[in-house]
Amino acid sequence: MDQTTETQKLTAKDFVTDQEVRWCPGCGDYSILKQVQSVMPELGLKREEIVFISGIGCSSRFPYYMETYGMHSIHGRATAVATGLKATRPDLSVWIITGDGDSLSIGGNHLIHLLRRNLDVNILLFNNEIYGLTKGQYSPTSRPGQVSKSSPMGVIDHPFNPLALCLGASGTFIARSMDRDPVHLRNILLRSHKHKGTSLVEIYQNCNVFNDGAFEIYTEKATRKNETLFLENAKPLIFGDNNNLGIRLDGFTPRVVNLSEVSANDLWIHDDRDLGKATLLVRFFEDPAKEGHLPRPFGVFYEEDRSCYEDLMEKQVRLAKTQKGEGDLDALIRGKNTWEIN
Amino acid sequence: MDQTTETQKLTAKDFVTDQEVRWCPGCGDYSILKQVQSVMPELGLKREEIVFISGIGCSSRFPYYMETYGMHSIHGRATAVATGLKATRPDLSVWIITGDGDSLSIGGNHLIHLLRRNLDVNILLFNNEIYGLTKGQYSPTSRPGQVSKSSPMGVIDHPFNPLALCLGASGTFIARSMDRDPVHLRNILLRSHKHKGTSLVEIYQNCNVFNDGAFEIYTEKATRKNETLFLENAKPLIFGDNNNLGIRLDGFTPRVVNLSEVSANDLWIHDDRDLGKATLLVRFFEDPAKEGHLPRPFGVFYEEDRSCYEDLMEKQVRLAKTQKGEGDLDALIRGKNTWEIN
Amino acid sequence: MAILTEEKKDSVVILFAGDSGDGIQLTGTQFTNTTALYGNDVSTFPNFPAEIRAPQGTLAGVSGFQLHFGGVEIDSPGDSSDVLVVMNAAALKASIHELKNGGTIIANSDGFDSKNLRLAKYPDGVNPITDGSLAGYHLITIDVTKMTRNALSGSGLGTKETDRSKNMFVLGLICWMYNRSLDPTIEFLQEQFKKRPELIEANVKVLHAGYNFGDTTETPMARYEVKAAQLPAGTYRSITGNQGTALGLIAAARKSNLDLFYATYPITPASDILHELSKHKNFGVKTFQAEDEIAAVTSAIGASFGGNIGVTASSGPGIALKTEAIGLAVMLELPLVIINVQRGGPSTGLPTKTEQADLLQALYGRNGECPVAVIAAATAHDAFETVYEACRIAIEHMTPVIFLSDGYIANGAEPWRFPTAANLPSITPRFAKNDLRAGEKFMPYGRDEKLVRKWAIPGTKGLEHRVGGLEKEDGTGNISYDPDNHEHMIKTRESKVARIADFVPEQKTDSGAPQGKLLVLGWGSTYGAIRTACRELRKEGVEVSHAHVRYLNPLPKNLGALIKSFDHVLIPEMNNGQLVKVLRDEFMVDCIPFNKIKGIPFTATELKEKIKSILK
Amino acid sequence: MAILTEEKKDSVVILFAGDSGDGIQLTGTQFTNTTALYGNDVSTFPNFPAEIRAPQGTLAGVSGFQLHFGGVEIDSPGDSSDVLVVMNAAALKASIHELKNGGTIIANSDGFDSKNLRLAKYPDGVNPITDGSLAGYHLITIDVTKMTRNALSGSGLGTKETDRSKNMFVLGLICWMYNRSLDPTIEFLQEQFKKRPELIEANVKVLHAGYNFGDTTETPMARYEVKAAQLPAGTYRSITGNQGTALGLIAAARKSNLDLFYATYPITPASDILHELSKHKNFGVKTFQAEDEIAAVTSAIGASFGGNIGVTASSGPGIALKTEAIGLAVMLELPLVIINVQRGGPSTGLPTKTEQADLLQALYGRNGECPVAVIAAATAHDAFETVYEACRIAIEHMTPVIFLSDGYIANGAEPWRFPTAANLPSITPRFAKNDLRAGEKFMPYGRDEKLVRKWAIPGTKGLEHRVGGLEKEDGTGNISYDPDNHEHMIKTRESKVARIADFVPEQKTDSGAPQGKLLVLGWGSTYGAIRTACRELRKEGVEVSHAHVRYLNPLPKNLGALIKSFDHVLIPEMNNGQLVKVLRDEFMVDCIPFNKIKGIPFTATELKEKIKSILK
Ligand SMILES: Cc1ncc(C[n+]2csc(CCOP(=O)(O)OP(=O)(O)O)c2C)c(N)n1
Ligand SMILES: Cc1ncc(C[n+]2csc(CCOP(=O)(O)OP(=O)(O)O)c2C)c(N)n1
Ligand code: SF4
Ligand code: SF4
Ligand SMILES: [Mg+2]
Ligand SMILES: [Mg+2]
Repeated sequence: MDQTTETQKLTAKDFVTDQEVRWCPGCGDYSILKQVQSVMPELGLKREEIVFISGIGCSSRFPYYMETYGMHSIHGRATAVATGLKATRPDLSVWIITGDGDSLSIGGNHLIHLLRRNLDVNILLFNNEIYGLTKGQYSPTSRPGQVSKSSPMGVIDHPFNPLALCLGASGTFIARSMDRDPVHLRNILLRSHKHKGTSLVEIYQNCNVFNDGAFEIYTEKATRKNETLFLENAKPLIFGDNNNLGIRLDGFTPRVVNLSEVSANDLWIHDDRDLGKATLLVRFFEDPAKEGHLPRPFGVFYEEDRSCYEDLMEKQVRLAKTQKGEGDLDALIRGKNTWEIN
Repeated sequence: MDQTTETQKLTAKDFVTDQEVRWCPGCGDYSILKQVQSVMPELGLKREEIVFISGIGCSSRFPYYMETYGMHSIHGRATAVATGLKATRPDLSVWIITGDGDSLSIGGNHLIHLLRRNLDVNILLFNNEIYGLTKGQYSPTSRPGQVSKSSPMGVIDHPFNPLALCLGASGTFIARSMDRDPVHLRNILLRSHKHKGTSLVEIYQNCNVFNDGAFEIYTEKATRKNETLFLENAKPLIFGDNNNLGIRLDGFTPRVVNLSEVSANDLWIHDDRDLGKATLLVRFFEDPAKEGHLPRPFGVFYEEDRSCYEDLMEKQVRLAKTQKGEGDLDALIRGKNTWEIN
Repeated sequence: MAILTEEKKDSVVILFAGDSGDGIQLTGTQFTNTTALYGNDVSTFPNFPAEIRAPQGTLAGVSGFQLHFGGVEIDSPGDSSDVLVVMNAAALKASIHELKNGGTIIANSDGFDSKNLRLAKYPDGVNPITDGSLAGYHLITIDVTKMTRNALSGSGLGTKETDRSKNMFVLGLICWMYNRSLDPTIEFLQEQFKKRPELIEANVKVLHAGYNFGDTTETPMARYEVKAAQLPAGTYRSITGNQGTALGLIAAARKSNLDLFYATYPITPASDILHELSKHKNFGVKTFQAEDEIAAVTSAIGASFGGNIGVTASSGPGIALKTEAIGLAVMLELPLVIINVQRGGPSTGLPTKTEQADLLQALYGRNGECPVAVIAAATAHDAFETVYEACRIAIEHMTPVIFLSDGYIANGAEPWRFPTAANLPSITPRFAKNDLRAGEKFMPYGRDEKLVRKWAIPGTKGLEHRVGGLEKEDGTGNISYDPDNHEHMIKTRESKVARIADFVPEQKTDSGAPQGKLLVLGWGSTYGAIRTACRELRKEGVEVSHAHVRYLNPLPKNLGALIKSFDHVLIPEMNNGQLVKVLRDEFMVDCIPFNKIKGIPFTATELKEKIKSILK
Repeated sequence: MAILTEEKKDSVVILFAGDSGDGIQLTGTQFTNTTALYGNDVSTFPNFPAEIRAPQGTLAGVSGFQLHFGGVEIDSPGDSSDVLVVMNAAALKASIHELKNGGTIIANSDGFDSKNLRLAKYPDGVNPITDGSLAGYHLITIDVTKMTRNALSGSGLGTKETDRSKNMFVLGLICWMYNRSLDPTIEFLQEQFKKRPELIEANVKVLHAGYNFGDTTETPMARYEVKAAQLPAGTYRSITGNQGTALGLIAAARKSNLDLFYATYPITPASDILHELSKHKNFGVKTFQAEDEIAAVTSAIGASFGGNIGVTASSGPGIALKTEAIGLAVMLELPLVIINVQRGGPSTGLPTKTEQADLLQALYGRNGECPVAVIAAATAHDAFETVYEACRIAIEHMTPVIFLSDGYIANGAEPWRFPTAANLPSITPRFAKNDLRAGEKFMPYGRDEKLVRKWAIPGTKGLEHRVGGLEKEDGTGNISYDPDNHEHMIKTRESKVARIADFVPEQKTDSGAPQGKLLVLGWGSTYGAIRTACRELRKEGVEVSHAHVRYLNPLPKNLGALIKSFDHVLIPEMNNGQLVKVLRDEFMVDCIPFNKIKGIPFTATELKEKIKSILK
């Protein structure tokens, strides 16, 4: 570990560890790692103030590759470990690295409770719609009918809509990005860091060994423009090969409209502070095979300011101290009723 | 256990067991038990076809009082036990009894996974916003600031919005009722039984010992009309002392309007098949103390037809049998490559 | 007045029994404090129904509080009671077998109406307090309800509230019987009902009414004199095991200059520790009610990683859920205290009853070779010292420590000659500092002579490192699949825990000679009963010794020698024989198991008989 | 051709090593099947890297497959290898120490270019296959890549696909060396690439190229003759432990006329059982991939309540999460099979390595007195019989049964003289029927002489009843807080499991005399190594016996007697000494532990030395 003095500004290199990265060649995790390492210096934090906590999975190997404090915990529990750390060390910048199995299958309960408690941490959910580390079983985000080691006849579980679930759990920052779009990913990472509260960033990540091409249509030239919708505040929802398509709300139902027929002013204007819009927006989740389906949104769906658990906790401690005075151990031990024997 | 011959129609009495009911006098659980027992005969089922499965909690004592098959399992796992039972015994009518701690705290993960898999079972979630059996700690539905045995300075956890969570988890039947409205409760129970898929019924239940009056404003004469909104399909959202108030959507935001100013035709018309509406409707969850807050809806928020896990499972078994023929054990044991030694 | 006698007694056992609604626990606790304040040694055994409030008047609803107090040393709540106070028929039926022949029954006649008799399942027409069936006892029937209502007539209180103070009448009467002052109770009432003066007044009135009833009644009643005990001089308070545990944790945090993070999920009988701790946030205590036991233990691990003392507590079923994460803590080599307030098992079992059946789970209940330190409290006040010691070991040896208590210790009260903060042993965390020479790498798993690694917490510049649950190379802490390193690490983690034995006291005998015919070796809450049995037997001239094991892993270095210096070793346990397995394996000594698995403690009598049967 | 010699050999050990991408596992498996089909006895030990695909060419990425085959009885994959096939420098470096002095190395020279040498961390300029450092071995270097490409030039395949068939060249060459037919492999390829005939053609071409290379090359090469083994006559197949486990479950379901519900959450090394079972839905098998291990075990309990045979599987960390629910199953007294395919621990430990360190967890790792039956498989094919037996016990004794396997058994392959369905022992569930007389109440916890209750499943009219985790009254099953009933039920559940011993075979010695100087007592996957060591020692005239315990709870009734009829008992375990604890406690016999905790199996050599050291 080289002793960079924090006076000279840190660079991505300073966040690289001496451990060799052990993902399959071509794995989407590499590019995410690269973006995270390149964003770190921009946070204006010292390395020792940063902690990466993961569960178990290919993605959860991540902390070993970050020259910060880190814990590779147990499967599904990174969110809970991080809760204990952040509740007691609000001074630290805590990053949770988790996979779709780690966070949505075994770790589902801790995820939704972290979201409601809203501790100020960042969750990077690597969604590859498969269990990578255990060699290719389906996950709670795998598609119906998907053939995997554990579903030779196709998946019969209805998949989670991760962002709908997280918003339903009262998350205060809900976003989506992807491994193949470094610029977008870096921007989202920066915003998630800026958000005071639990930031949930779902990152589409390609597992080229067990689920190759799961997100192709969102990343490949041929299809991406028609299939993806990039969200920008105060901007209308416009997408398509030459930005020729838009989204309009008809009653309670969003519909794709052609800008040749509808003026941009009548379109849905994105506002990531509008819970109503967000609740509908996370439902843009249809099977791309479906006729007239909605495009898949990327960006920040929703952001809300809500007090953080660790702050309220500290507040009660401070309040207790002002009300009762700093605890006196002898007084506590002796209690209210005592008697002498002599 | 008396041997009622199923020829003569069953009555509520036939569902009463020889065990004395052991809830505190005045507990809301009594009335729920009564309604469930009185609804059972109307399901046209034999007693032996019905199974009640619960976790742990005051509410989870329920199965001991139902003259059907039953299991009082372990804390938080009733949903998972029921999944295994229903997946292998689709012929049974399975009812899950759970509390707000049992289902939303320790049992949160199994609940959301059951909802997405959509097995055809009924979940009765007794929400008293407290841990009753363990004598009064706050629960994931307790109100911010609520003082309880474990929160002497007030709860700092942001509570779940249970129905928003369940809808976010892709539930196919989302409803709310209360212990103090027997007629409404019976109707909702009947509808939840009719629904093919996982039915989630949140029941506001008064714990008169540790959280008395939590739902008073929805049950007491003085306030209920202005604070509750009873949902009926194809009907406008109207409520208020003399049905003088309604709900209208302005942009993406629902607002309370006065019928003297707005015609009923411009009001939000309830449609429990409209996911867009349901996503907004479950957000009618504001603190009643808040100025101009929305009323609390009761009834069926959402219903969707989606294939059930157990049916898809059976289908794959049948398909496998037609494709490969009924399994031949000897052929399986011998496998593809064998050799003789003599 | 009509005082029957004015007997002197060394000690008395009173059993208060009534409906959960009758305020029995409060009555018992108040008289306990009163007589403790007077200078008696006391031991109590509260015994509640499993239901929150089982239907009034039913047997399932009976709540009991047994109090043993005296002028001599008291180590257990007593085997059977001298006085039985029953508020209704169910209480009598449920408790009469606990009363000594010739004992006194104080019965609230109002609780014996036809309804109550039916609920108590007495045959039609049978009423024990009128049909002479209690002839063998000294029966005193009083219509407590009527008395109470009379006392409060015109107080303007409704009957509901009036009747709620029935228990004060009983308390007043008992205070009269034993000549105890009403003042402690009056102070308590003033504190309790600060905001409702009318209730203070009412309760005090009834309290006096009860006392005066003793003075004025025509009913012949015995009045007893129970002298103050010759306890060691000092200042005392009364404490329960769960209180002791909570205070011990706060004290350990203070003395180690660490912040306490207490993460738990409510469960009987551990929840009261959470309730107590959450009242003391002014000590910087952070209590976290997690969504489940797994989040509780893992968040505690997160807090420990951050430099706090992470503590998690539960009872058997919840501990089972923590076992995977405890394994992680073993790999991380971080301090962690896991509290198990044991209850009747298996599975949900008997949640409100006591048992010692989680010892093997504590020792062996994890995957892989996964050693943790295990220590157990013997009494309510010992819970303070023992959990303090658990924290010391966790912090100074960087290891998870399982602290075992049980429902009996948790809820029972006893006098405690409490220590001063200054006199508590010191606890010294060893935080890693960045004293690396240029180019030198930090060794997160470098060890000292105790085999203990340093605690390098986030925020420390230059010590950035990663830890995790995969096997790691010693020193660097890097992931390692090297076969020899794995075996080395397994042995290292084992020795690290084994060496704790060098830093804890050797096993002493609690009473009796250090060698001889029979050693009664106990652990946990059997302490009081064993101590009483041995003391009484030695009085009878029987030669028997008692040793009580606090350190269950590692075992005290001299334990084997101690055991081998007796012809026989008897091991009473409230389980099916667990410590006995450990010792037979460890020392190849054929210890004699003596087991009671009934959800209730041993009585001294049971133990004395067993001991005699071995020695004759 | 340039045949060096035409040696005869009893048995040969080949170690294939290469990059995870090199198809090593497939090459090994194919040659195993080929030579097994030829009639050899075989034993294999696949050894993968922990990473999915560690970076190509690195030491971490080396994948190994060791095969021991011969004309004599083969019980283990062999201590060290005669032939080492290495596809690159890392493979050589990682495996050379496994090769016997004078052994043969077949090296793919193309895998020793500067890049590969650097990745394998050889010092700059050092190339082991050219610098003579391997003089002590018979080194054969072949540019397999070039050969393969030549063979496929003009096949129209891209280099990527071309290079993928490199392993076929090696396989062909090995087949030549041992005179084995290529047909089994060709059939396999035809099946494998049904949909891509061009790949069939290509691979077969390369396979032949490898074989012909042996015939034609000028390089001096030894060719060996390894006769078919004198195995008992019959029909054989090759099977791995996980396959055996899957088949055993299906067979048990069939023979008991129950439907199999297999609920699990993926985890190495247990996942392959799920993969295998999910292919056999036409047997009515329902596989359920749950959201976590807790849902897996509890859903299996739900299925058992419904009248299916509920089975759940995991490895150590996942088993830890199931321990609370196993307690529920103990209370419910329902059939349940819990499979633990053990791996290196503690915590996440060494997921891809083998270990036997979860025995104490299986026996004691639950809260309260919570007895379950525990049995362990000894070999791959024994996994079939043992898991079948686990199901029989679970169903006929209405109890949870823990079945222990491990990573070595799970992935290792061996020949199996498989049984016919007809010859499998019967399994008879006892379902409760409604034969109640009018007014008679159904007794859900009524018991037979085995203390087993009947299985009353939903849908059965008139038997409606409730079960749960609270203590229950015997017979009625109603909740009971009665102290005596609790103790009675604890003892009853204990005896119920203990009585299983009356329905299982007594412990026999696997080899050697039933009494004497030394008994080597093993359990689980140490079987092969112990058997080999004892056989060889007896050949050398050393008097030693071997017994292998399948039934770990309850222990066979005669085990104590057997142990006591030897002067010494040696207990080799791939843990820190667990069975030894159990036996010392149970029989007060000072058994000698012999432990290896390296994530790899014992070698026969290690065992022989230890045994000799005891006997001399
Ligand atoms: C308690 C426990 N159960 C199961 C496992 C096995 N396991 C490790 S990672 C994993 C899932 C990996 O999938 P995901 O979380 O999506 O991460 P990915 O590998 O796809 O990045 C599983 C099932 C484990 N390590 N621990
Ligand atoms: C594993 C486990 N953890 C904790 C408990 C203790 N416990 C029993 S019920 C309960 C919560 C009860 O609250 P809720 O589910 O809302 O039911 P209620 O009593 O309010 O009806 C808890 C924490 C337990 N029995 N098992
Ligand atoms: S298995 Fe998939 S997710 Fe895992 S490292 Fe390989 S490519 Fe990446
Ligand atoms: S504690 Fe509350 S919920 Fe439980 S039985 Fe009593 S009143 Fe009902
Ligand atoms: Mg994944
Ligand atoms: Mg509740």
